[in-house]
Parts: sequence; C-alpha cells; structure tokens
Amino acid sequence: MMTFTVWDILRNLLLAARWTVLLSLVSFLGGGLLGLALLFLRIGKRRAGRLFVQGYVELFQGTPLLMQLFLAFFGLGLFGIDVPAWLAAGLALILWTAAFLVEIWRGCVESVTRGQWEASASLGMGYVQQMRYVILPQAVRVAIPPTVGFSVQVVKGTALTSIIGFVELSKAGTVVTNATFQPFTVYGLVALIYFALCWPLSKSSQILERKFNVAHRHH
Amino acid sequence: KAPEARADALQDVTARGTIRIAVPQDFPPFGSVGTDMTPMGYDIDVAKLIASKMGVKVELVPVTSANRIPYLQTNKVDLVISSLGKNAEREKVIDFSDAYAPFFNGVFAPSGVAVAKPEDLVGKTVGVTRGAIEDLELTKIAPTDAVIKRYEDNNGTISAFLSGQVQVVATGNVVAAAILERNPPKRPELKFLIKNSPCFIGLNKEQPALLAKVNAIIAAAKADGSLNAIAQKWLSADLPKDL
Amino acid sequence: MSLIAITEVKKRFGDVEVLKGINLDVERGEVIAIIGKSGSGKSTLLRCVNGLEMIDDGSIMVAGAQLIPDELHLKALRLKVGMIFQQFNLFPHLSAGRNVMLSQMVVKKTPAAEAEAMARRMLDRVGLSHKFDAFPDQLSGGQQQRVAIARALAMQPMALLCDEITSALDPELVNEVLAVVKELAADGMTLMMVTHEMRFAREVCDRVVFMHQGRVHEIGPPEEVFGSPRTPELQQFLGAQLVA
Amino acid sequence: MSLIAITEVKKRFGDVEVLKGINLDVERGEVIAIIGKSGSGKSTLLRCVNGLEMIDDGSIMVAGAQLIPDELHLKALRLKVGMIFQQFNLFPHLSAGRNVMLSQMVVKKTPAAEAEAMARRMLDRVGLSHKFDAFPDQLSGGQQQRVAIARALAMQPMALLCDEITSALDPELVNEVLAVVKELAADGMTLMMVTHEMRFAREVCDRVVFMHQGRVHEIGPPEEVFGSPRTPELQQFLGAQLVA
Amino acid sequence: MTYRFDFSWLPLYWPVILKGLLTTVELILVGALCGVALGVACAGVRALGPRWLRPVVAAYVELIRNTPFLIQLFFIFFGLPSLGLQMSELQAANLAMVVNLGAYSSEIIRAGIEATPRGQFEAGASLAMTRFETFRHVVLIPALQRIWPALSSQIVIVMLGSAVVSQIAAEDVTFAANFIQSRTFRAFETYFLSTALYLLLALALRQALRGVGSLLFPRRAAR
Ligand SMILES: Nc1ncnc2c1ncn2[C@@H]1O[C@H](COP(=O)(O)OP(=O)(O)OP(=O)(O)O)[C@@H](O)[C@H]1O
Ligand SMILES: Nc1ncnc2c1ncn2[C@@H]1O[C@H](COP(=O)(O)OP(=O)(O)OP(=O)(O)O)[C@@H](O)[C@H]1O
Ligand SMILES: [Mg+2]
Ligand SMILES: [Mg+2]
Repeated sequence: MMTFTVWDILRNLLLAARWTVLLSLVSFLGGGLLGLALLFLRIGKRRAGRLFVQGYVELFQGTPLLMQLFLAFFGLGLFGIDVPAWLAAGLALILWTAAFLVEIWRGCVESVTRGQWEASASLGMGYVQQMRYVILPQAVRVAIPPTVGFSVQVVKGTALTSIIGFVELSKAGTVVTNATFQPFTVYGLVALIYFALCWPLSKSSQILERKFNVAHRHH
Repeated sequence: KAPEARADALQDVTARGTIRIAVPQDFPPFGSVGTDMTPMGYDIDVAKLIASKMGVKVELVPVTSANRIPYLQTNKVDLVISSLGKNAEREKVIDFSDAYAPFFNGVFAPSGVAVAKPEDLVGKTVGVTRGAIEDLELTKIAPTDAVIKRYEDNNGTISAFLSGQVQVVATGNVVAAAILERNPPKRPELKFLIKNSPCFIGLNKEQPALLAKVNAIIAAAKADGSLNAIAQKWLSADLPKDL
Repeated sequence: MSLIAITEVKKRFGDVEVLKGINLDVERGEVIAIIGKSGSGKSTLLRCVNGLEMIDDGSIMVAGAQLIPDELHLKALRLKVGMIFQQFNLFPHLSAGRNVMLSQMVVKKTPAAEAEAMARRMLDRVGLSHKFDAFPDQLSGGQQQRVAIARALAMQPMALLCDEITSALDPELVNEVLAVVKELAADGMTLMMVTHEMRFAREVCDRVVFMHQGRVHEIGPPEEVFGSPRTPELQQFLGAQLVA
Repeated sequence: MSLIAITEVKKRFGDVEVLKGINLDVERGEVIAIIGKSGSGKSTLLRCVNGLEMIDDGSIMVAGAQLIPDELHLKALRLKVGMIFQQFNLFPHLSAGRNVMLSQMVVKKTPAAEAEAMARRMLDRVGLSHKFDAFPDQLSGGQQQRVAIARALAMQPMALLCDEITSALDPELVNEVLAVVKELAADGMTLMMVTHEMRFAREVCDRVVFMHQGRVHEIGPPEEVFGSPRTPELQQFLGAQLVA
Repeated sequence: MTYRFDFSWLPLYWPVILKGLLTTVELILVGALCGVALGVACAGVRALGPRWLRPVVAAYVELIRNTPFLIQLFFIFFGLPSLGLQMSELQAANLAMVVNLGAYSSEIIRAGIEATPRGQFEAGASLAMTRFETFRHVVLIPALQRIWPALSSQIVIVMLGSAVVSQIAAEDVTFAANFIQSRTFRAFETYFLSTALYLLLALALRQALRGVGSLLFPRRAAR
C-alpha cells in the first residue's frame, strides 16, 4: 500500500495548480477579448446590440457558474457536439468572465464625463476617433484596478470545473483526500495555494486603486 | 457528427486507434490514484486489457458515479468501466456487457453501531454515492425515517464516513475492504448485504459489433486466467465461478 | 451674407419647449454676448449651433451651409465653428500641447510636426508656450481654459462659441481668460459668448442678446441694452446683477 | 471664576506648531469673536476646547473641570460645551426633528416624548417649528444651519462654539442665521465664535480675539480692536477685510 | 437522433425540486441576514474596534476573499470534524455562506463607512455621543444606504455560489437537479430547469433586496 507524505500531497496539489493557472489565464484572456467585443455592442448606438448584451449579462450573471459548466459539458454533448472537459470548462469560464468584465468596463467608460464626449465632438471627431483617442485611454486607467480585482474571482471560479471532472487544484484536493484520509491537511494546503495565487492579485488591485484615486484628486 | 454514424462505434474506435474508457479514480480498489496521481485499480487494468486485445491505445477518462452515464450518453467515452451495476432503469438507456467483476453492495458501519437489517436503519444517517446501484437499492429498502445523504462522488461518501458526518455507509464490500486497508480512524464493518450486483461494462445502445467484441474479450480473459489475475491483484481473491 | 444665420429655431426637451423660435444673424467678425437668467436657454442655443443638440424646427446656416444632423455634415460644421465650455473639458490623459495637437492630427490628418508647430503658436497666443508639456491637472483653472481656447483655435474655425467660460474660475483667474478673449475679438474672430461678466460684455461686444424664456427678448448694442433697457424683464435682470 | 479657562495651550500637527501657547478666559454669558487669517489656528483652538483635538501642552478648564482625554470625561465636557460647524453636519438620514432628538435620547436617555417636546421648542426658537419633519436635503443652507443650532441647544450646553457657521451659506441666507445667534447672545448664552462677519462681531460681541500665527495677537472690546488696532498685523488684516 | 426534450418526469420529482428550492432560499436568508450582520460587526471593528482585533478581522477577510467557496465548504464539512467540530451538511453550508458573505460585505460596508464625511463623526462627538453611539446612530444607516446596490449584487453572487453546497449532500436546487438526473438520465432537462430556477431566484432576490432597501432607507437622501 502506498502512503502519501506531506510532500507528496503538496507536490500533487502544486502540479494540479498548473491547471488552475492555465484555466485562469485562458478564461481571463478569452473573456477579456469577448468582453471587449461585447462592450462595443453595449455602448454602441444600435439598440438591438445593447439589448442583446444586456440579456447576455443578465443570463450569465444571473445563473450559477456551476450550472453553466454542466450545460456546456453535458448539454452541448446531447446535441452531438463533442465537448471535451477542457473545452467546456474554457468555454463556460470565458462566457462567464466576459459577462462580468463587460459590466465593469461599461461602468468605466460611463465614468468618463459627458464633457469629454462633447469637447471631442466639437473638435470635429467622429465616434470611432472619440473612442480611440479620448474615451478609451481614460476609461482604461479607471478600469485597471477593478479588472485586476475581478481576476481573483476568475481564479476561484476555476475551482468549479472540478465538477465536470477537470482535475485542477480543487479536484486534486478531493482525490488526494480520499487517498490519504487527511482532509484537514489537504484542504488547508489547497486553501493556502489558492491564497498564494489570489492574494497578490487582490493586493495589487487595492494598491492600484489607491494610486489612481490619488492621481484623481489632483484634478 | 450525426449520431447515426456511430451505429458502429467499433469502427470508429479502430479508425481512431484509441478507445476512450470512463474509469473511477475515487473508488478503491476499482480505481484510485497513486502518489503520482495516475489512475490505478481493477477497472483500470480491465480497461487496459480490453484496449490491448482490441489493438488500440487506451484513453482513461476519470469520472464519478454521478456523471459516468451522461459521459457515455453524450459520446464523451466509448465504454464505461467504472464498477457499473446493472438495473432495469439503466438498461433502458444503455447496454451492458457480460459481468467482469464481482461486487456485493452492503451496509457498513463501525462496530459500535447496531445495525443488522434494513429496518435497523431507522433514525440512522446513511451515506451513499448519488446515482450508484446502492443508492437506488437502498432508497427502495430503507425505512422512511432513515436519513440518506447522497454525495456527488465516492470521494464525498468516503470522506463523509471517515470524518464522521455519517455513521453508516452503503457501498461495495471490496470498497470497504480497501478503506480498511488504509487503517482509517473509523473502521467499516459489514452489517448486511443489499445486493449482489456484479460489475458490467456499459456502452451505448445499438452497438452490436462493439458489444460482441467486448464480450468476446471478457470471455477470453476469463478463460485464460488473465481476469483472475487482476482479481487476485486488487481483490486478493479468485473470481467467483458463477460470474 | 451673415456667417451664422439662426432662423425660427425651436428645441424641446420632452414636454418643455426650451427654445421657442430664435432668430439671430451673426456677421463675420462680430462679437455677440448672450445674457439672461439661468434656464433661459442660452447654453441650449449655443449647443444647437454646434450641433451638440438637434433642433426640432427652424434652420441654422453656417457660412451658407445648412446644419444637417449626420456625422459627415456635423464634422464639416464643427470645422467651421469651435466651442469652449465652462468646464474646460481638456483631455486629462494628454499634455497641454498634445491636447492642442490631437484633433488636428486625427480630424485633419495634419502631420505631427506641423500640428506641433501650430500647437506651439496657439499656446503662445494664449500666453502658455512654456506649458506645452504640462498636464491639465498641473495647470490652474485659468490656464486650463486658455489651453481649451488654444485647442479650439488650432482647428482654425471661422467662429467660436463660448459658454460661460469664466464661471468655473476663481475670481483672480477670470481676467487672464477674458484678456485672451478680448485679443481674439480685436483680431477679428467671430464670437458668440454666453457670459455673466456684464462689464466685459459692455466693453468688448458689438451686440448684446438678452434671452428670456426661450426667446430673444431684447437685442442691440451694449450701450443701448445696458443703458436703456426697454423691457421690465431686462431691467429686473440688470438690477439683480448689480446687487449681487 | 471663568466658565472656560484656556491656559498656555499648545498644539502641533506633526512638525508644525499650530497653537503656540494660547491664554484666554471666557466669562459666563460672554460673547467672544475670534478673527484672524486663514491658517492662524482659529478652528484648531475651538476644536481643542471641544475635545475634538488633543492638546499637547497647557490646560483647558470648563466650569472648573479639567479637560481629560478619555471617553467619559470628553462626554461630560461635551455636555457642557456644544459646537456648530461650517458644514452644518446634519444627519442626512434623519428629519430635522429627529436630528434634534437623537442625542438627547442616546446620550441623556431622555424619553422620546420629552425629547420631541424639547426638539419642537428648540426648532421654534430658531424659527423652524414647521420644518420638524423635513429632511436636511429639503432645507436651504440657512435652515440647515439653524437646525444644527437647535440640535446643539437641545443638549442645554453652558456654552456654544461656532466655527464660521455662515461661511458655507449664500449671502442672502447669512442674515437669518446671524439673527438667531444674536438672540442667543441676548439671552445670555456664552459664545465663542470664529467669524468673518466683522460687522456682526462689532455689534454683538463683548470681546474680539485676533489670532495670528498660533497666538492671541490682540484682544479687547470690539470698539478698541476694530477702532484702534495696535499691531500692524491686525491693521493689515482689517484693511484686507475692507477691500474684499 | 436529434435530442428530444422530455419533461415527463417533472410531476414525479416535483417535491424534490420544491425541497431544493426551500433549502436554497433558507441558505440565502440565513446567509444574507447573519452574513451582513457579521459584515457590519467586522466593518465596525475595523473602523473603531480595539487595535489588536483589527488585523485579526483583516486576516479573516483576506483569507475568505482569496479562496474558493468550494474549498471553504469542504474545509468546514470534511476538515473541521478532525478537530472535533462536527455539524450537519446544512449547518456547514449555512456557516460557509455566513462566513463568506461576512467577509465580502465587511469590505463593502467598510467602504461605505470610509466615505462618511468626517463632519458626521465630529458632529456626533460634539453632541456627547460615544464613538460607538455615533457609529450606531449616525454613521451606519447612511453608510449602508451608500453601498446598498453593491451589497445587493454581492448577496446575489453569493446566492448563485451556493450551488456548490450540493457537493456535501446539502439538498439544494443543484442537488435536486443532480438527483433527478441520476434517476432519469435526463441531464440536459434537469440542468436546464435548475438554471431557469436560479435565474428566477436571482431576479426575485434582487427585487426583494430593492424592497428591503426602500424599507431601511425610506428616503433617497442626497448622497
Ligand atoms: N438635456 C436636457 N434634458 C432636459 N432638459 C434640459 C436639458 N438641457 C437643458 N435642459 C433644460 O432646458 C432649459 C434651458 O437650459 P439651458 O442650459 O439652455 O439654460 P441656460 O440659460 O444656459 O442656464 P444657465 O445660466 O443656468 O446655464 C432648462 O430648464 C434646463 O433644465
Ligand atoms: N488635522 C490636521 N493635520 C495637519 N495639519 C492641520 C490639521 N488641521 C489643521 N492643520 C493646520 O493647522 C493650521 C491651522 O489650521 P486651522 O484650521 O486652525 O486654521 P483657521 O484659522 O481655522 O483657518 P481658516 O480660516 O482657513 O479656517 C493650518 O496650517 C492647517 O493646515
Ligand atoms: Mg448654461
Ligand atoms: Mg477654520
């Protein structure tokens, strides 16, 4: 009978944490791109686009990520679309991430005052030029802290992919618990690894926030 | 890929050169992980045996009791070798091969707990893995005021038993034995049997070629003693004659 | 032909009619002051002339071209008519110089070097050539407003609309901005400005427009409007101004 | 014995000594105006007397009791000395009446009915009995400041400290607040007030304190201080006041 | 075979779904009430509690905010018993919800408190109120009002996160879906149904929170 040393436990958890990191990166990058596309629809002039994004956000923010994972994994499979676990996990996480990012970013774009739109319009700029040269550069600065802050939610969200069989950090935790019968140690270690991944992100988001707020006070 | 096209899944498998098999990783001795997190156990060895006899590579897909049938239904795997028991409900949705492993469902509890028959479960909390045969059977025979806690996977059931969240578990005898072997704080001992429900390989309906092939391999393995060797290795016992 | 011809312009917000038929012709080189109580529609009028609000009725012609509300025509209009706001609205992420360069480069596709030369000239004209690299939040309110003027001038508009451009400034800083505007007027720029600086209006403007409840209530040269107001509304307005 | 005795009080913020040894005795019923340039330490002095800032040296006695910085003693002090701020600081979630009732009920455990009766009396005294149920954001600045006065009075303090209580008000509203203060003074309330209203100080106050650079630079009856300022600093300060 | 929807199992399993709904509602009620109360307490401690307690609260908040709910749940349910702390899955789920929401809401509420103008504290002090009395009567309600929308969103997020309590056999909506799925093998329909239920719950919860808001803060005072 093989026995797990604490080092075995930690090593296996760390190996599994690679998946957590990879999934987080995929969902954040994919969700970021999708979120950006949706953002343009959301603040664009076309009503249909705005309504579509509103509905999208309502749906994906209004249902548990867990259910989205289930549906992406088994739901699509029933229609004969073969979705491997990594794809379902990636897909659900990307859609979910995008739904939150688009709302965060919309708030940032709207925080740019109306005067900036009007001033740039009265200088003869068109919509795209206003966005490109005046609005987005300002919105991006405001957007960085909450975006970094949200990345913590994404890292934690990847834990749910364990439910569709993805052996990332959480799943590795349960599997190892079962091979070792040391739940306290294993879940303690799992929590610590998550903390080590997330805390720097939260902290830097706080620091950025403070920095930008100070910068704002100069106005 | 239209589902009709898989009228002959065997062809697909041969063409692909890989067979995808759902196996447990939370259900010793049928499936668990080693210190390097690779799956190992009775089911895994059977899966490898079948793949080698078919002359294809094997792709092991770790599943839980709750999701192994959806995996099959959504064509994410070709076979389920995951200590799957047969019952009428399941036979409506999937097909079964011949039996490949013995399995006795029982109710287990530490020696201090007085349970000898289903009626004694009154007021007791019983842990079981949702969707497993013992879940379905226990639901039928347990008295109404026995509390059944259904966990997502065997990890949950076993953890719940070991952490004392449930006093009693319903599971396979070999599972209980495997738990015992690791010298846990709570030692499960057999209180009564629920059902003799040997394990079958699950596959999608209307796959006669694949079914025939799998059955042929099982029969050959029984005859040449290779299946018995697996039983010796993981269950420390010979295969029963009537399997 | 007048440079800006406003004819029977009406504008409503929801149920409220804010402009009730405005008629006003501004000649080339003329300096017009618009005065009136809060809510009388002064800002709305300027915003309509700049195409920031769509008019519901009537017409606005600038240099002979009709104001038509699509992006192409609006752009053409805004190249002719610049606007300066009470809140400066400088782009906070760009230095003063870049603020002045941006629209030239983006809208007119002026090459960077040329745009920079123009920006330096315009900043010099408002007395801020040494602040080319300063960011808006490093400038006083008066300096920011002067950068805004330079930014509008860099587009070489035929006319400038100014909406209470000194109201957000501390009293000491008002004069430096008014001095710049005075010079513009002397140089022959066409100006339409909403202002509460009566003394300034009296000194610098060719005509004064008194707006009341969405109408041009009185109009005339400053000595007439201030010296012998004809309507009781204007008398009352001027009286209140003196007391405050 | 004086009601408030301030002896050699010193206060520093970090490296900066803001109060450099203040001596001032205020008699019961006396009305003191504190004037001086921005940054001279006027607010800091009042805040020290109310225990909002801890002093670094010297002593403050109120009605014979030493100011000691722990919650119990501070509470006792503040029951004797009320304070009113430039920014009113009404509680936005409570109606005017409730604003006046709250501290009586919380601090003195006055029963609700009694507190309400007191609140109505005090609001009446400041001429706002009809605004009992209005919320702060429904009141003008002047009305808000009068509610703040009523709120302080309801605690029946021996003295009131007022820190530029009219500075945040529009000019028209200043008088209604000053009228209330004048009445309080006539009724014999002890008052220490920082103010920029020189005419008011001259009319109402018993003594005027001119602070300069953290010190009491001149002190005396108003006719003396305003009529024949002795130091060049006060002369300059009063001169600047006249021009503004 | 294209997939055919089959909801014929619905009448048979209706009680399971109802029970799941009730459990989820209980979780969110207990979580929201106790969680927000805990959040207020923690925010209060960080604003004016004893100095030694502040880092303790900060550590709790950071730990919870930076680890997944699922792991917290496993830790409480499977881990704590080895320290002799045993509780039922519902208690464990409720505790995890409270602990989780407590940490998040304390950060949100703290922001509301920090946005309180200094003058409010000083006005309270100069009216002879103690720091605690000022916090309780003057600061708290406007602070809550300021952050109520953010707090409401967080409560909805935590409610949706509660879906994972089925992992420890707490019989919530997700458990019901999984249970039915394991009996009927109608995976798609059951997940579809529970997703719809969560969506409805989220909408209803948001509405309810708006109602609570207008009860707690009857006036929309300026700022
Ligand atoms: N976007 C808008 N939507 C609705 N009403 C508006 C809008 N803009 C202005 N109004 C209303 O139109 C009226 C005229 O506003 P306008 O800003 O033109 O007045 P004004 O003369 O510039 O006043 P002020 O001196 O205060 O700037 C006001 O009653 C105002 O409330
Ligand atoms: N909390 C503080 N921390 C640091 N410095 C302070 C603080 N409060 C006041 N000061 C400084 O103390 C000095 C005196 O401030 P104080 O507010 O008492 O002046 P004042 O006479 O009331 O001026 P004003 O007329 O502008 O209100 C100023 O230089 C001010 O910057
Ligand atoms: Mg205006
Ligand atoms: Mg002061």
